[in-house]
Amino acid sequence: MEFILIPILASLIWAFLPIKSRWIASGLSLISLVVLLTKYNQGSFPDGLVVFDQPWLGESVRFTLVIDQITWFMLFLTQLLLPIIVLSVKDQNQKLIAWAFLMQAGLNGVFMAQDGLIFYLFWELAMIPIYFITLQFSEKDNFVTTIRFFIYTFVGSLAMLASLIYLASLSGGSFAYADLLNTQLSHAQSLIIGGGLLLAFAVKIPIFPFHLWQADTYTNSPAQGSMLLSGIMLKMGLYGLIRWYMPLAAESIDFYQPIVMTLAVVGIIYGGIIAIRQDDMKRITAYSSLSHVGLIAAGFFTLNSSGFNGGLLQMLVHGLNVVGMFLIIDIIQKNTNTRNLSELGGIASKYKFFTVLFFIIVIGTAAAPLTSGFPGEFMLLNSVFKYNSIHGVLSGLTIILCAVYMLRIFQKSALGSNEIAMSEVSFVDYVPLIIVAFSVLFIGLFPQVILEIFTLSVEKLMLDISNAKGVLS
Amino acid sequence: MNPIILILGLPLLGFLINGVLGSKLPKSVVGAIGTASVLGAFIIAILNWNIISQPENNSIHLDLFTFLQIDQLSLKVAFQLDRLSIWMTLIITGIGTLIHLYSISYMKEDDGFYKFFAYLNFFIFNMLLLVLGSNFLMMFFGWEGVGLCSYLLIGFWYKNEDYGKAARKAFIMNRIGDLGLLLGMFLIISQFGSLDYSVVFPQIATGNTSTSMLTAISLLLFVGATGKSAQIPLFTWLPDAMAGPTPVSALIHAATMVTAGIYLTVRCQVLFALSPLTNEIILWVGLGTAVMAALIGLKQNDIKKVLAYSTVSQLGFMFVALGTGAYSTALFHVTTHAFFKALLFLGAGSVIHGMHHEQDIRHMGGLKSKMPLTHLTFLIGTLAISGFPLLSGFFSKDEILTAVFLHNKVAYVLLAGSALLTTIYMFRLYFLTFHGQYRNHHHAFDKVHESPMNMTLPLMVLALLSIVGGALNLPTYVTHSDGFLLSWLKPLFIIPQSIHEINHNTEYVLIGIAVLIFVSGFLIARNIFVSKATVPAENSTGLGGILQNKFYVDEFYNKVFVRPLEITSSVLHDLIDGLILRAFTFGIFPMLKLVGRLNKKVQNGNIEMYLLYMVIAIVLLLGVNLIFA
Amino acid sequence: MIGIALVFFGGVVTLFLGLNKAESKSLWILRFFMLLSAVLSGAESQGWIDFSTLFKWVPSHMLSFNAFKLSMVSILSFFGFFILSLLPSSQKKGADVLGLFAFALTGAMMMVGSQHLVMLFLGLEVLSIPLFVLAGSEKEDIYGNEAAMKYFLMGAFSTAVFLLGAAYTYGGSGTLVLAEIQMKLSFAAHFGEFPVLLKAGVILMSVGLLFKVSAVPFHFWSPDVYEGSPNRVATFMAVIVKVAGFVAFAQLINTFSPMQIWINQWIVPVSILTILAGNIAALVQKTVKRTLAYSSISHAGYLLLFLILPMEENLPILGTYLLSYGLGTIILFYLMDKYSADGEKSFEMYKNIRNNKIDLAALVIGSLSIAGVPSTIGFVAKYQLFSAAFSQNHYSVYLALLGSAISIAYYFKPFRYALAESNEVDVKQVSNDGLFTQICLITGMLLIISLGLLPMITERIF
Amino acid sequence: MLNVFHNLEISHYIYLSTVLFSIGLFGVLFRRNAIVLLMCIELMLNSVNLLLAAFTEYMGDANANGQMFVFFIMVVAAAEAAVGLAILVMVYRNTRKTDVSFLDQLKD
Amino acid sequence: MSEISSLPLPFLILSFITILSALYVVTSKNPVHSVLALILTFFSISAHYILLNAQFLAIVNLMVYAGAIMVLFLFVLMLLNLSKESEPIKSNLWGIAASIAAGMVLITLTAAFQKSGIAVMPAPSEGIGLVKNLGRVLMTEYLVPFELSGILFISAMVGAVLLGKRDKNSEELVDLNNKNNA
Repeated sequence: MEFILIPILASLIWAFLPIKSRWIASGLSLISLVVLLTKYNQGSFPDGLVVFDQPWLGESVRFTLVIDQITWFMLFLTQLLLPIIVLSVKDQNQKLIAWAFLMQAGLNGVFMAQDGLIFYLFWELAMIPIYFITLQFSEKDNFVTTIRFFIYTFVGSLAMLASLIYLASLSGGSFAYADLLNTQLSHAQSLIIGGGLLLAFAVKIPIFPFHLWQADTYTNSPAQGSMLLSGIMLKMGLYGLIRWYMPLAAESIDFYQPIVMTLAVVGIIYGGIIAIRQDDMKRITAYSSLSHVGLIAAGFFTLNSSGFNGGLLQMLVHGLNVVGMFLIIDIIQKNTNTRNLSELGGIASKYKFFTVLFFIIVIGTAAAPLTSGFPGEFMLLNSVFKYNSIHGVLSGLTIILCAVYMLRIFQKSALGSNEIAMSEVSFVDYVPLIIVAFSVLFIGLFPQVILEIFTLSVEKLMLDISNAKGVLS
Repeated sequence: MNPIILILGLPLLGFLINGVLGSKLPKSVVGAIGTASVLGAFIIAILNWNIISQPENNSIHLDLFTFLQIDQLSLKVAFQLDRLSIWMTLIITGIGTLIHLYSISYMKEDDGFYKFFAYLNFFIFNMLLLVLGSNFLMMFFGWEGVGLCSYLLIGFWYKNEDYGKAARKAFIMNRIGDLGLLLGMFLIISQFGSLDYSVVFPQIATGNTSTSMLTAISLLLFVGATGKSAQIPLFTWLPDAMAGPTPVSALIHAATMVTAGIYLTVRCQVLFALSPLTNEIILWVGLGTAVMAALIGLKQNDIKKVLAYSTVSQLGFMFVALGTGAYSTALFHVTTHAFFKALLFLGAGSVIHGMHHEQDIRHMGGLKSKMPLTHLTFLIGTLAISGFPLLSGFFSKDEILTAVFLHNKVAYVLLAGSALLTTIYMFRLYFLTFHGQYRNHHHAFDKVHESPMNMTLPLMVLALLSIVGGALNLPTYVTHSDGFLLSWLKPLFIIPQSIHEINHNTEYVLIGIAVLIFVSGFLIARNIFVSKATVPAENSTGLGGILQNKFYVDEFYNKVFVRPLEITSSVLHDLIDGLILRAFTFGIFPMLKLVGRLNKKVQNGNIEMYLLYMVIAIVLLLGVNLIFA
Repeated sequence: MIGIALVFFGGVVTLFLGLNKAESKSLWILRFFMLLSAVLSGAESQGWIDFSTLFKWVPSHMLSFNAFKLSMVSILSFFGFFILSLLPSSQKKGADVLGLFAFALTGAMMMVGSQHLVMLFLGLEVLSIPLFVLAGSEKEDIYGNEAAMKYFLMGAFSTAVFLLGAAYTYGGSGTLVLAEIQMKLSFAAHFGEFPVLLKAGVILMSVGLLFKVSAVPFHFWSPDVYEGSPNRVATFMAVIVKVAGFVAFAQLINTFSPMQIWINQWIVPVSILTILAGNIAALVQKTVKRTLAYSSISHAGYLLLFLILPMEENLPILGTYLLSYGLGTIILFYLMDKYSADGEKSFEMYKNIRNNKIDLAALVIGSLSIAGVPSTIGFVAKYQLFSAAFSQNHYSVYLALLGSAISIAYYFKPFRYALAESNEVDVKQVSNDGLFTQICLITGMLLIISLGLLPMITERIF
Repeated sequence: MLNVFHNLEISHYIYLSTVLFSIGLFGVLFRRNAIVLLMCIELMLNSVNLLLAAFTEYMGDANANGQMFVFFIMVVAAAEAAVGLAILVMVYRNTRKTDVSFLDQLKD
Repeated sequence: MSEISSLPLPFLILSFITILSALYVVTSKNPVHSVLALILTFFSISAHYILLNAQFLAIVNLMVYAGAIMVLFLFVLMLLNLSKESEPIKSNLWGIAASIAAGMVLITLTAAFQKSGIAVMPAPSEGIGLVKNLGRVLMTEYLVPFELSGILFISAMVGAVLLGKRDKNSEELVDLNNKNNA
């Protein structure tokens, strides 16, 4: 419960007290990280530990929060990224932080909820702040984009709600995870229910062709909005996939697996190909994100342990890397007033340290070995290849395409002979970048440390899924 | 302390010190640290030679930690120093030391001096990672890592956008190969459940794996090799990679990194030995590359480009050897090639340095007198690569030719032709550079100078090695036993390397042919470039034009891959994403709005109309539910 | 019952005391009575106090209130109080307008408590007739005139249709008491076919009520009339009429519950039509008020889904939904009224809101709640309704969800002007309301949020 | 008195009132003058009244519920007429028209 | 329709008059004629009431409707000077549409009744519609609606006054307008 109350409290404090320092905000957001770290023991229960349980609405809905290893990991991801993001907020956008805290509460709830409706509740609670962030703090009139984004995801959420209601009606009215898990579905029912859940998650992840909201929203949002969206929000969809879709509608996996795999692979290539020609750095990052998370989704859908572990690892890594990219873009834009590659160049000649960090993040995203991108991508590609070699080869193209566009970004902006006018990068801007760059190298070297956080729960989860499917995969 | 830690650790330490503190340190210190770290690694490798060279297949292992543990698959950060890797280590660190030394002078004017040394050290570290790894994953780390360093070093002068493009091209083409390697690794995982050499190779050797699977794995690994070793179709990056500083070309793009593909194949000897189809493909790809690059080399005018195509061609030679199953021969050629090609590149660098960054051979000539040391060493290099008898290249090339002769006569003829071309273009280069008239109008002949000592010293060392390097694997007819390298590697091969039995008469004929090739090539070149003093034209026509334009391969790739990809990108973004999908998805809102506008017609403010609608609705409600229900 | 008495008494007192005084002075009296009614009825609904002995003389087959209805009376009074507190009083003299509000509210309560067709009819009329007048209470306003005329003519017409239905029902069942009609019907249910008179009767009566709650295609009056009427009256129509109308409607349909399956046949299409048409039409509106009008139409559509449910055990759902609908709608109307004071009718009016944090919060919370976004009571209400309706009819719920998705497009429209920093252009300072109004507003927001987060409270209420 | 007409059935009254109702309905749709519209609505109400009276008679409802209903309908009709005419007068004062088809300023 | 001939003559005649006069109400171009025809309709309906043993209703109908309400209508007509045939004639299309719509209501209802038939009610009892009886019911059972219709009336009254009275402000406004015009 503290992971919900602390952020809400922080949000209220920030919204109503006249504090202005980014450091204080970051400190506020660090509280929950510290609390989380002290609870590492709680996270070591592979079966999950009930941390809160109260009746919420009638007989059917209980406010149940559970922490298991995967949850702990997801919470970790959230609490880790938030201070970084908060630290990068521009001075004139201070109120954004209040929204960000609120969103943190929602996200934490999503990851901990062990009741269908509570899950949905937090799911939406996480979505509202990001809507307002993208709307309120963007540079130009962003209404159409954001409303598209919201409706697009909202349609997905409503499909999920419908599915959950359907499922609950079959489970005798209870929304409790265990009851939903034990509900036997006919094939047709599982197709409908699974389809609804899948739609919600596919939109959020996003899987091709449900990605349409993504590029515009990333491009037009304030940098912190893009970070929150791509760093944490996307992970909700992926988390939902393994925690909610697969165990609950396991009977439908056989039907949806080839479809989702194909779409995910198409998305991987599609995003990659588009990214190589864009001019706007944010847009490139958006499409690269489509490509990367498509791979994660594909990895999950292979239903093997390599895919699950790799996917979870990659969620953290992608979160950090993409936040790093947006930090870079934000700093460049803040100092040069543009983020179009055609207008940039030559940053390296003036900002050596910045360029080094930039390059580390670039190669981290491009999954060079000994950087964080590699282990996850390796496991994911391995799992996809195991599922189907053609899918594996096609999704493997991502390492080529990713190299193409990431190097293009780096080269066009940092290298070259342009003498771009850029004001001094401040220390506060460097801190989050350094954290990200450090993580790129650390995870690149010791991925097993991260894997061990959640690997037992993954086994348990996979057991749930295979039990629900009736066949061990 | 485990020697591997030191071997790997010293260059890494050098990289870290130079990378982090380099900007604050004086250049001499930076250079010293960089060179010393590599030299240290070299010395340690030498010191451990004895341990490795025990009669049984001895090796030193180092297991650091588990990198990834997925179910039963355990991927470890683990290294081994065995006969193959120590050989490679010595080449890498040995030549690396010389080139570091050379670079101290060559790069001393450059702002990025410390950066350069950091990159070089990092490259050495990665290259060592590649050869020292005891599993495919570690090799892949090094494999990608050297690609990354290559990218950094090619684009070292980052302000020049063309260099940047060349660097990117190198990295991306390498990545295409890397994908093949990666997929090969996935197949290995699925087949053998491990990536450790010590697990995989014995399993293959049992012969229980189907040939088609082995062929698939070996082909995928070979795709990786073509990327790194610049074979058809992925060779075009290497000539462009000459954008980097010359020591880089010498170290990375001649002596070490590009031979990673050969190392990979030798390392997986057991795998390749059991996939005959792959061997055949390797043979022909290598052969094609050897011939094609040699042809292109004939018409290049940039001193480094000639050497680059020569490298591609020589790499082709090595693959031909691999294709015939002569693994030790290939490695032998790797070694000798490292000596003389590094020598040639460094010599070229010395020329460029002396000519103040002039690279076009048409603007050189007559440098013999001004740069005697450079000239002499360059000549030795040229002779070595051309196969002047008893120099290192003569032996290694002869071994390859012999192996091919026994394997396939057609291939032999083609490869011999390629060797002839090698001699021609190398002497063309040599003559145009050092003989004849000085032809540069921008830059006075007086200002041309010999390079300083720490540039010529490596040249001399390498020249010496080029001369005597052949001793490393002297042919049977000289020693009446297996060559040193062959016997050195023998314990490593689980399946023994096929030894080509050949009677001495044939062998002498082949040697005769080789000598003939060298002589005729030399004479042709001399005739054209010394006697007639021909200077290559700006734009050749006909076949020459095609050769000068490198068979239009780049243009072909551009038309067939790059442009279509770019067009696809735009189409996907603007048309599919921007229009069609959007129309389908968000088109629903305009549609809804259209329906909403229709409502305007209905909601027109007129009470009578409203009443009429209501009555109609009542009629419908009543009619449907009372009468028809 | 105490509510009817108090509000009526309050109306009369206001009428007499407030005559020839500025409206704002006598408003306090009426507010007091409404609040008192809300509190007392609420207390009675929770069983804390009991006024039934006071009203022993009222036959229970005419007018009776159970706990649910008492809470609805309480909510109606509260909404009345809320509307009169938030939407500002005109400076005109005379308390006649206020009196009419009170009487209309009385009518609404009568509808809620009616157990008899005559009472239902009377309640309907007592509610409607003051509203006809109120719609045109800005006498010089031509739009107000038109609104009054439209509302009156169509309302009278629908009354006639309702009466024909009532007459048929009487003919078919021989009684006007709802409970007895239900009994007759359950007898008939045993013999299979239901009398055609009853069928026609229930359809025609429903048409009358569908008109009142403005369901498509009987909704045509509502956007026009809302637009023409003074904002306060429009709010009253949107909230009070709909709340009372739906409680009465539910009561009526419950009466005919033996033929529920047959009723569902036509309620479901009407409901779906209302949801879709309301939302789609709202999408293209230029003025805020019309958008809100169509929004209230679409909510009528959702509420119609309630009618297909088994009534008794599901009444809390209706209560929650009406509570959430009323709170959200009143807040949005209040903001619309406040920021359209300078004549701006389009959504651009909201650009002036950004300096007023409380109003901004109210806009966000109100919009989110009425759009049914979680953590607000709007979500709880919609969830309960949909999940209950889902067991009866899957497709209607899917379509209703689709409708909710569409509705986001217009509920979020104000944010474009209210929030986006990029739109910072000539922001006018709109004067702040009094403390009392602000307290009311904050109370409303807190209710929305707290009930949304702790929905078990609503279970206690209903 | 009705027993004189022993072959008169309730259905005849139903038909009669339905016809009357429809005529009123027709008038509402057909006419444009607000005052006539109001009259047509009164006609519709009266047809209902007639029907209710007939039902009361035919059912022998001892409490005469139908007739009571008629009574209240008349009450309402009177109130409606009063308010309606007031509205009409008000509209006429402002627009000098009673034609409803001119009242179409409020629309989408 | 053959059974029509078997119906008692008074009913037929009354119905005939009712329908005819009702039709005249809706078709007459002159509102005053409509009012008069409506009064005739009410008279005939009152006669029906008498046939139906609802004597009190008949009287009240005459008094309230034909008397009070219709006079009110007439009064307003005269007040607004609408007695002439001022109403523009609607297009034929409207007429057709209106008659089809109204006809459809009629047909649907009759068809529904025809289809399922209407239950015949038990024999009538005497004296239901007498004042004495009605009064008793009204004061006992229907006391609540009776009381509450007071609210209806008070609101109608207040409403009518509210709308009918002229505000001082508005007169000033009119004056102002006139001045401006002048």
